[in-house]
Amino acid sequence: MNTIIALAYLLAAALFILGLKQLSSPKGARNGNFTAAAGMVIALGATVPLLHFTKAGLEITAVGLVIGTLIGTVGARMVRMTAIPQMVALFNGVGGGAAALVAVAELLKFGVHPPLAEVFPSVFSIVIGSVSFAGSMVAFAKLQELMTGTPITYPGQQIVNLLLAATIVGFAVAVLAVASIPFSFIALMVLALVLGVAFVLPIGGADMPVVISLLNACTGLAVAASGFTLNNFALIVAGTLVGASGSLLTKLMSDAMGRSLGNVLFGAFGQVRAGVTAVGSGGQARSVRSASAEDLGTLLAYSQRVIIVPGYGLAVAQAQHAARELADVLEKRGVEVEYAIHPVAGRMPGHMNVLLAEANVPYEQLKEMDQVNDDFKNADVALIVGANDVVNPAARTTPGSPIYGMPILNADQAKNVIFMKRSMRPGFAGIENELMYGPNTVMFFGDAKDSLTKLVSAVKAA
Amino acid sequence: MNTIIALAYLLAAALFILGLKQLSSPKGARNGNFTAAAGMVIALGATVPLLHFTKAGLEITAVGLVIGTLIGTVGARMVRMTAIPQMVALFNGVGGGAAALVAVAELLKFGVHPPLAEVFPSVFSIVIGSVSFAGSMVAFAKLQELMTGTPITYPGQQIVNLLLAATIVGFAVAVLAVASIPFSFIALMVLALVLGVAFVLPIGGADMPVVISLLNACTGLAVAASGFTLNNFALIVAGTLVGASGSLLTKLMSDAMGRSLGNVLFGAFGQVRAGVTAVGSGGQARSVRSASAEDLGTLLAYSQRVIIVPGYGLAVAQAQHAARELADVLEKRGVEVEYAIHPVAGRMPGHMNVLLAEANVPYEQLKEMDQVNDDFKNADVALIVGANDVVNPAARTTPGSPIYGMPILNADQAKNVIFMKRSMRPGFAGIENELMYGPNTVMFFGDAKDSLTKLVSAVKAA
Amino acid sequence: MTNELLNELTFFVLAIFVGFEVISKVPTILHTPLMSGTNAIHGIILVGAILIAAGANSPVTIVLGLVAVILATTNVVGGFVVTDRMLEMFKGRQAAKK
Amino acid sequence: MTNELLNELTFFVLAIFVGFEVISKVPTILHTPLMSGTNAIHGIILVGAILIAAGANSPVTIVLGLVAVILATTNVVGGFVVTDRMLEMFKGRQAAKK
Ligand SMILES: NC(=O)c1ccc[n+]([C@@H]2O[C@H](COP(=O)([O-])OP(=O)(O)OC[C@H]3O[C@@H](n4cnc5c(N)ncnc54)[C@H](OP(=O)(O)O)[C@@H]3O)[C@@H](O)[C@H]2O)c1
Ligand SMILES: NC(=O)c1ccc[n+]([C@@H]2O[C@H](COP(=O)([O-])OP(=O)(O)OC[C@H]3O[C@@H](n4cnc5c(N)ncnc54)[C@H](OP(=O)(O)O)[C@@H]3O)[C@@H](O)[C@H]2O)c1
Repeated sequence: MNTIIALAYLLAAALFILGLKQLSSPKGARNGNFTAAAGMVIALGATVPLLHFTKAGLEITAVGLVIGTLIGTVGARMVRMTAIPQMVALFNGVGGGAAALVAVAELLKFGVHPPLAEVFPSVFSIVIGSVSFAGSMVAFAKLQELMTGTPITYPGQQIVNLLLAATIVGFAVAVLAVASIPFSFIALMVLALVLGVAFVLPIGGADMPVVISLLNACTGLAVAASGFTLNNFALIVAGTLVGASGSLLTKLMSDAMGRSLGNVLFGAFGQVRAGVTAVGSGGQARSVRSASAEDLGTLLAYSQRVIIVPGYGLAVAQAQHAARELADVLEKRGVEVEYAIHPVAGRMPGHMNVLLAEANVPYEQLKEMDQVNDDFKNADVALIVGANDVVNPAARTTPGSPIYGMPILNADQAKNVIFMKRSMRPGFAGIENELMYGPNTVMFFGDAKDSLTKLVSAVKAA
Repeated sequence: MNTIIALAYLLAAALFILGLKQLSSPKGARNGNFTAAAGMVIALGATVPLLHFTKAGLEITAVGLVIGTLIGTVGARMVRMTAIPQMVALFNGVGGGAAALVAVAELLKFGVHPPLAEVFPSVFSIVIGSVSFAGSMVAFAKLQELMTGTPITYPGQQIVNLLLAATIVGFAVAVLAVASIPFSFIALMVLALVLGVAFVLPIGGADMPVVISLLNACTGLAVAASGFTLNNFALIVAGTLVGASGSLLTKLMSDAMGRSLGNVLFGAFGQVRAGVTAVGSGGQARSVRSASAEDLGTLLAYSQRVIIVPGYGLAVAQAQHAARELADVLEKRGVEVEYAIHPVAGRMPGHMNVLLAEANVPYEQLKEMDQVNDDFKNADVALIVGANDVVNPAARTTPGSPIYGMPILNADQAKNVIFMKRSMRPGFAGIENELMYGPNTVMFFGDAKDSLTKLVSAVKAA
Repeated sequence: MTNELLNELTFFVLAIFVGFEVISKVPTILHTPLMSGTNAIHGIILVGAILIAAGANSPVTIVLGLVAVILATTNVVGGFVVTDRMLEMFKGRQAAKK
Repeated sequence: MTNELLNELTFFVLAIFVGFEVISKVPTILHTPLMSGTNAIHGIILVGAILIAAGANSPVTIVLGLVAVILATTNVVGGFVVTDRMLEMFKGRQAAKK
C-alpha cells in the first residue's frame, strides 16, 4: 500500500512538473493546466488510504470540500476578465491561510516540547502562510478598489515594519528554543498577519501583480514547509516547485516592467511623490489639439496602415470589443490594422493579450514591442487607446524621469497620433506625457469604449 | 557521519547541476566545468569514510588512481584540437567499462541468488556499460582512422544485430529469473561487447559525434544503475543527469544536422550507397574553371567584403591559422572579412567555432548561418575552404537529393566564389556539388593550408 | 539528522532546480496564466488539510480542519478553473491563427 | 518495494527532469563541450570503483577493482581536462571580444 501511495505521489509530482513546463509555452499552456490538475487529483486520491476518519472528521472534510468547491467554481467562473488579478490574489491568499492552519493544527498535536525538526518548518509555515494570506487580502482589496490603490505611507513606516519583522523573528526563535507555551504560535500567527498587511500597504495598486507573484511563491514555500512537518512528499515537492518557479516568475515580471524587485516592493513612496510633483508643476499651460469623431473617422478610413496601441484605459473601459469592431470596419475598407502590445501595458504582464484575445482579435495582428517598433514610422496613424506611460517619449529623452530607460512603443514616429483618453491626467507613473503636445498628435477625449464606438460610426460614414 | 556524507553528496549533486547549467551558456561554460569538477572532488572526498580498505584494496586503489590520472592528463593534454572527438569517445568508453566492471564485482558478492532489486540494475549496467565501452572504442578507431570511416555493411546485417540484441535480452532475463550460474554475467558482458561493436560498425565516421553522444548518455544510465546496486545517491543522481541531458543533447545534435536520430543510427547504408552511385553516374564530363594564386590574390585584395566559409577540410588540413593570417592581411588592406559558420560544418557541431577560436579569430567575425545568409549577395567573394555539403545548392534546388531541405549557406549568391579543395571529390554526403560548376565559381585545388598560404603571399604582392 | 529528513531535504533541493529550470523560458504573455497555474498547484496543501481534518476530535481541531479544508479547496478549484478561463482565450487565438 | 528503493526511484525521476531542463537552451556551438563535460560527470563511477577496489580480497576482485579504478579515473581526469582545453578557446574568444 505504501509503495502504491509513494508511486502515486511521484506520478503526481511528475505531472506537476510537466504541467508547469507546458504552461510556459503558448502551444501547450491549456493542456499544462489540465496536466497539473490531473496531478492534483492523483495526489488527493493517493492520500485517501492515509486517512483515519473520526466521525466529526469525515463530516468537516466533506462539508469543507463542498463549500470550497462552490466558492472556487463560482468565484472563478463569475469573475470578469479584468478582475482576474484580484481573483488570483484571493486564491493565493486562501492557500497561504490553509498552510498556516495546517501547521498550527499539526503543532498542537505535540504537547509542550515538540521536536525541533517539527517545530522549525511549522513555525516557518505559520509565519509565511499568514503573511501571504494577509498580504494577498490587501492586494485583493486594492485591486478590487475596496481601498485606495495608491501607496499608503506614513513617516517612519519602514522602521515600524522592520521592528514588526524583528519581533516575529525573535518570537519565532523563542518558540523554537523554548516552545513551552502551546498557544504561542497563535500569537505568532497574529503578528504575521499584521506584518502581511503592513508589507503590502505601502505598495501601489499597479504593482500588485508582482506582489501577488511574490506572495504566491511564499505560499509555495509555506506549503513545502508543512510538507516537512507532515513528512508528506507531495506537499514538499509541489510546494517547492511553486516556491522556486514563483520566485523566478516574480523576477521575470519585475524585469518586464523594467524595474528591480526591490524598487517595486520598497520604492513606491519616493517615486510616486516625485511624479505627482512633476505633474503639479509642469504642463497645462500649453494647449493641445483635439478633433471631432468625424474628422478622425475620415483620417482612419483613408489610411493605409493603422497601429492600435491598447493600454490600461482600454481594460478599464472594457473597450476591447469596440477596438476589435473598429479594426474590422477598417479592414473591410482595406486598411491594414495591427495592435502594438507593450509587455507591461495594462496592470499585469500579458493583460492586453488576454483582453484582446477575449475579443477574438486574430493572433497575427498582435505584435510584440520589438516586432512592431520599426513599423511605426511607416504607419499613417497610431491610435492610442487608454495607454499612456508605454508611449511616453520621456523614457527615451528625459534622463531623470522615473521611467527613463524603460523601453517604450515608438508611437510618436507615426505620421499621425490619435490619443484617446478621458482627460489630460497622467498615467500610472504619474508623469506628464510630451506626446500629448506633439505636432502630429490629436487628442480625442472620452471613455475609451464610447470614443471607439463613435469612431466606428464615423468610419462607416466616411 | 552519515548525515555529513549525505549532505556532501547532495552538495556534489547540486554542483553537477549548476555545472551543467553553466556549461550550456557561452559565458559560464568554462566555470561550469570547474563547478562540476568541484562536485566530483566533494563526492570522492565524501566517499572516503565509507571505505574499509583491505591491504590489497589500498594498493590497487592508489595504483589505479595514479595510472588513471596519468593516462587522463597526458591523453587530454597531448591531443590535437581536431582529434578531440575521438578523445571524448575514449573517455566515454572507459567510463562505460568501469560501470560494467563495478556491477560485475558487486554481483559477485551475492552468491547464487542475489535479490532481484540488486540483479536488475546490475545486469542493466553490465549490458549498457559494455555496449558503451565497445561502441566507443569502434568510434574512436573510426575517427582516429585506425579503421575505415565508411560504414561497414553486409547483407542481413540488421537481422544479425537484432538477433544479437534479442539473445542478450533473453540471456539477461534468464540471469534475472534463475541467476544460478555466478559467471553468467561474464558471458552477458562478452555478448554486450560484441553488440557494441556490431552496433557502431555500420555507422559512417562522420556520424560518430552523434553516436558518441548517445553512448555518453548510455554510460550515464549505466552509472545510475550501478548507483541503484550500490545504493549510492551520488551515482544515481549524477548518472541520471548525464543520461537525461545526454539523450536530449543527442537529439539536439542530430537536429542540428537536419536528420533524425534513427536516420543517423540505422540509415547509413542506403544513403551512402545512393550517394556513391550518384557520383559515379553524374559529373566529371563538364569542365570547371580554376585560377592561379596570383589572380585570386588580386581579386581578394581589391574586394570590399569577403566571407570565408570554413569546412571539414580546413579542420583536416589544420588550416585555421593560415585562414586567420589571410584575413589579417586582407583587413590591413581595408577588406571587410567575416566567417560564415554553418552549424554542422566539420564533423561535430561547434567544430569550426572551436578551431577558429584556437586561431584567435575575433568573436565578432564569426557569423552564424542565420546572421550571415543575407549578406552573401553583398559579398564580393565567398571563399570556401574545405567545405562542401554546407554550401551545396542542391539542398535548396534538388528534391530527392539526400541533403534536400537541409539549411545551407548561400555562398552561391556571392559575386565570386573561390572553392578551395584538393579534388573534385564530393564531401561527406557523397553527392555532387553544382556550385563547383557555377558561372561565378573558380576552383583552387590543393591542400587547404598550402593554398591559403599561397593566397597570403599573393595578396601581399597584389 | 534522520534519514527521512535527509531524503526530504534532497527532494527539496532537486525540486528547487526543477522549479527554476522548467519555467525559465516562459514568454511575457504567459506570465499571468503561469502565476495562476502555480497558484493552483500550491493548493496541494489540501492534502495536508484533509489529513488534519480527517482526524479532528476536539473543537479546536474541528474548526481548524474545517477552515483549512475550505480554504485549500477554494485554492485548488478556483485556481485551476480561473487558469483555464484565461487560457481558453489563448486557445481561441490559436484557432483564429489557423 | 523498500523505502530505500522508492527514495532512489524518486531521486532518479527528479534528476531526469533536471537533466532535461537544465541544458535545454544550449546553443549549437556548445554541443561538443557540453558532451565532453557530461562525459566527465559520469566519471562519478569512480566512487563506485573505489568502493569495490577498497574491499578487494580475492584475485578476481583485485583485478576487477584495479581495472575499474584505472578506467574510471581516466574518465574523470581526462574528461575534465579535455573539456577545459576546449573551453579555453571560448574564453580566448570572449577576451578578444572585449
Ligand atoms: N502590465 C504590468 O505588468 C504592469 C504592472 C504594474 C504596473 N504597470 C504600469 O502600468 C503602466 C501601464 O501603462 P499603460 O500605458 O497601459 O497605462 P497608464 O500609463 O496607466 O495609462 C492609462 C491611461 O488610460 C486612461 N484611461 C483610464 N481609464 C480610461 C477610460 N475609461 N477610457 C479611456 N481612457 C482611460 C488614463 O487617462 P485618463 O485618466 O485621462 O483617462 C491613463 O492615462 C506602466 O506605467 C506600467 O509600468 C504595469
Ligand atoms: N558538424 C557536425 O556535427 C557533423 C557531424 C557529422 C557529419 N557532418 C556532416 O559533415 C558535412 C560537413 O560539411 P562540410 O562542408 O564541412 O564538409 P564536407 O562536405 O565533408 O566537405 C569537406 C571538403 O573538404 C575537402 N577537403 C578534405 N581535406 C582537405 C584538405 N586537406 N585541404 C582542402 N580541402 C580538403 C574535401 O574535398 P577534397 O577531398 O576534394 O579535398 C571535401 O569535399 C555535412 O554533410 C554534415 O552533415 C557534420
